[in-house]
Amino acid sequence: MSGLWDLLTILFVSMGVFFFVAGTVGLLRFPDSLTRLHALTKADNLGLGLIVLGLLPRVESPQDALKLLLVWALVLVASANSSQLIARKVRREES
Amino acid sequence: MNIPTIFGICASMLIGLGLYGIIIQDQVLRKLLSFNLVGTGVFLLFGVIGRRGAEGGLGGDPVVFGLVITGIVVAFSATALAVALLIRLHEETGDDTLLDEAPGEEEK
Amino acid sequence: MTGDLIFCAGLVLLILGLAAFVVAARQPFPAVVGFVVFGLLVSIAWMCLAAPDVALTEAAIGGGVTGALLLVASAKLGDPSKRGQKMKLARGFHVLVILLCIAVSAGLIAVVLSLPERAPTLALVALDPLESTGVKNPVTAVLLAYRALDTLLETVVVLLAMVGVWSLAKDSDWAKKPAFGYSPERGGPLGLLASLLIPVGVMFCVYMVWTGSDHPGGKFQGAAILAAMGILGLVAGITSVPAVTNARLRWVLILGPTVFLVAGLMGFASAGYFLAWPPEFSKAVIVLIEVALTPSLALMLGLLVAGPPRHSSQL
Amino acid sequence: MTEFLYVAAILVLVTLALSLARVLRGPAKADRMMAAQLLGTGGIAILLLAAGSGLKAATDVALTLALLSALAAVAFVKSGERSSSSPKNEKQP
Repeated sequence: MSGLWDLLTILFVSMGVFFFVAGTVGLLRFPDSLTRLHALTKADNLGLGLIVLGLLPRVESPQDALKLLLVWALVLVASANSSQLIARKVRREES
Repeated sequence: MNIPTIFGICASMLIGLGLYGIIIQDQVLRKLLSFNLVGTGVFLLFGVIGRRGAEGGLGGDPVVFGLVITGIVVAFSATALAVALLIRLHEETGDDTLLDEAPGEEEK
Repeated sequence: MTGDLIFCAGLVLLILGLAAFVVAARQPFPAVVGFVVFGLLVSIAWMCLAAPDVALTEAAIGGGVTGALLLVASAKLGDPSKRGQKMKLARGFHVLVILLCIAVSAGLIAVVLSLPERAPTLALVALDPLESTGVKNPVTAVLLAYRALDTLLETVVVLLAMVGVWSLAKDSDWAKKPAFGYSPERGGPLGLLASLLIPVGVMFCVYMVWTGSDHPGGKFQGAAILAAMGILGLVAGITSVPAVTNARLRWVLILGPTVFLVAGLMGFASAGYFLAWPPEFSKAVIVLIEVALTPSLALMLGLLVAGPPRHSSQL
Repeated sequence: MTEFLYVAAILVLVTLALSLARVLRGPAKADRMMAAQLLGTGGIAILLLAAGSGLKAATDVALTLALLSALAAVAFVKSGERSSSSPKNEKQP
């Protein structure tokens, strides 16, 4: 049984790391600020989300699982709103 | 080579780098950043000593860690006070350095 | 065992690279952003050194509150390039400085490498009377039971620094509110962010203070998070600070130090010396002091970031 | 299993090192700030991976970072507004 959970952890964490790599490559290679912002949100939302999903089978108590999900929710809220704010600033400076 | 030693070397180099910044930079804000680098280096050095003192099932020496927490808060207060002084200086003189006069004039 | 060693070596390289960038960057703004990231990496480093209490403090203060302080400061100071003023250094002096710094680093590295095999430690001494205090987190016990004088004086230092910041106000601006100097923005993404994050932040602060007596955490971490939430609310126009002459504001500021001091003086009566807690109540006293210190410290830290009172048409 | 989580953490650390290049190069201030944002998320991921391999307190540090990650971006955006336009006619509709 634990073997199956371990497999899930390996699968999801690997996918999460992949999105971190993808986000970073986008951040480095994309031509302007707004497209880079797009790449960045992939790492924030998907990368961290998948890592959290992958770590869920390993928690010892429901409280710890809740904490993990809370971290993800907070990062989602923070990154969505601050991306919006940064994008607004970029647009204002361009116009 | 173990983990505390690696961080000990890191801390020593941070102190050297920060010291260089404090002497070389001319903007006060940059001097402050460098000063904080030195501070972080000193705290990390403390942390290495504390980590090496791990005993009785603890991760490290709690006395040292307690001191470092106190240090971080005090360092922040000092930085905030220095930033307020700097901004006031900037408002008064329009300058953010501590130079007496433009060095260009000095050379002439 | 090798996995963590490789990780720590990589982390150290990143930290040193960032530090070099902070020192060498041409403009102040990139240096400040570099320093914010630096704080983040250092808090991970504290986790590697098995010091979660310090990691929490560094994450809350080093990464969060200091970052806001420095970013606001660098925006207020503007770009220095227009003046073109630069300190010119004689080449010999520059070389001398580099040699000095290398010597300092090399000396310290030599010290680190020659540390005795069995390190001196107070861990067992600190653990020994832990039972009698009823506190399970040894770091909290150090901060509030064995070395309480340090913590008391530290609170006073933070308060003094804040008074120092206030004293930098212009005469005409005294009795005004401490303000960043830009308009609060209601609604929009910032309003949403603040209204979602602040409740969670306040809850987390309570958790930090409460858990601090048994697990990693404590009042400094909680207060720093609360201060950060206050700053966020201030920028989003949800919270506001009263003028610095406001009596209630000043009472909150001295609440923590006063409770601490009174409890310390009671030590003369109960145990015969300053800052001694009666053994049967020591956990209650420690929790009381932590709870009283948190709002005071949070307000002090927040006001340190907000800066001196200044005239502002918007606030 | 712990070894796998270490490998994952090391890989995330490598991506952090790469995105550091964006902090260093810019060119716009917003680019540097975005990269700092990504570094924050990566740091959180590393701490969670550490928590998964047994360091339980790392979750609390990750929570702290998650709560405060927006603060730097907000401070950057709002303080920049002041310096780029005069504070008087800067009023949100």
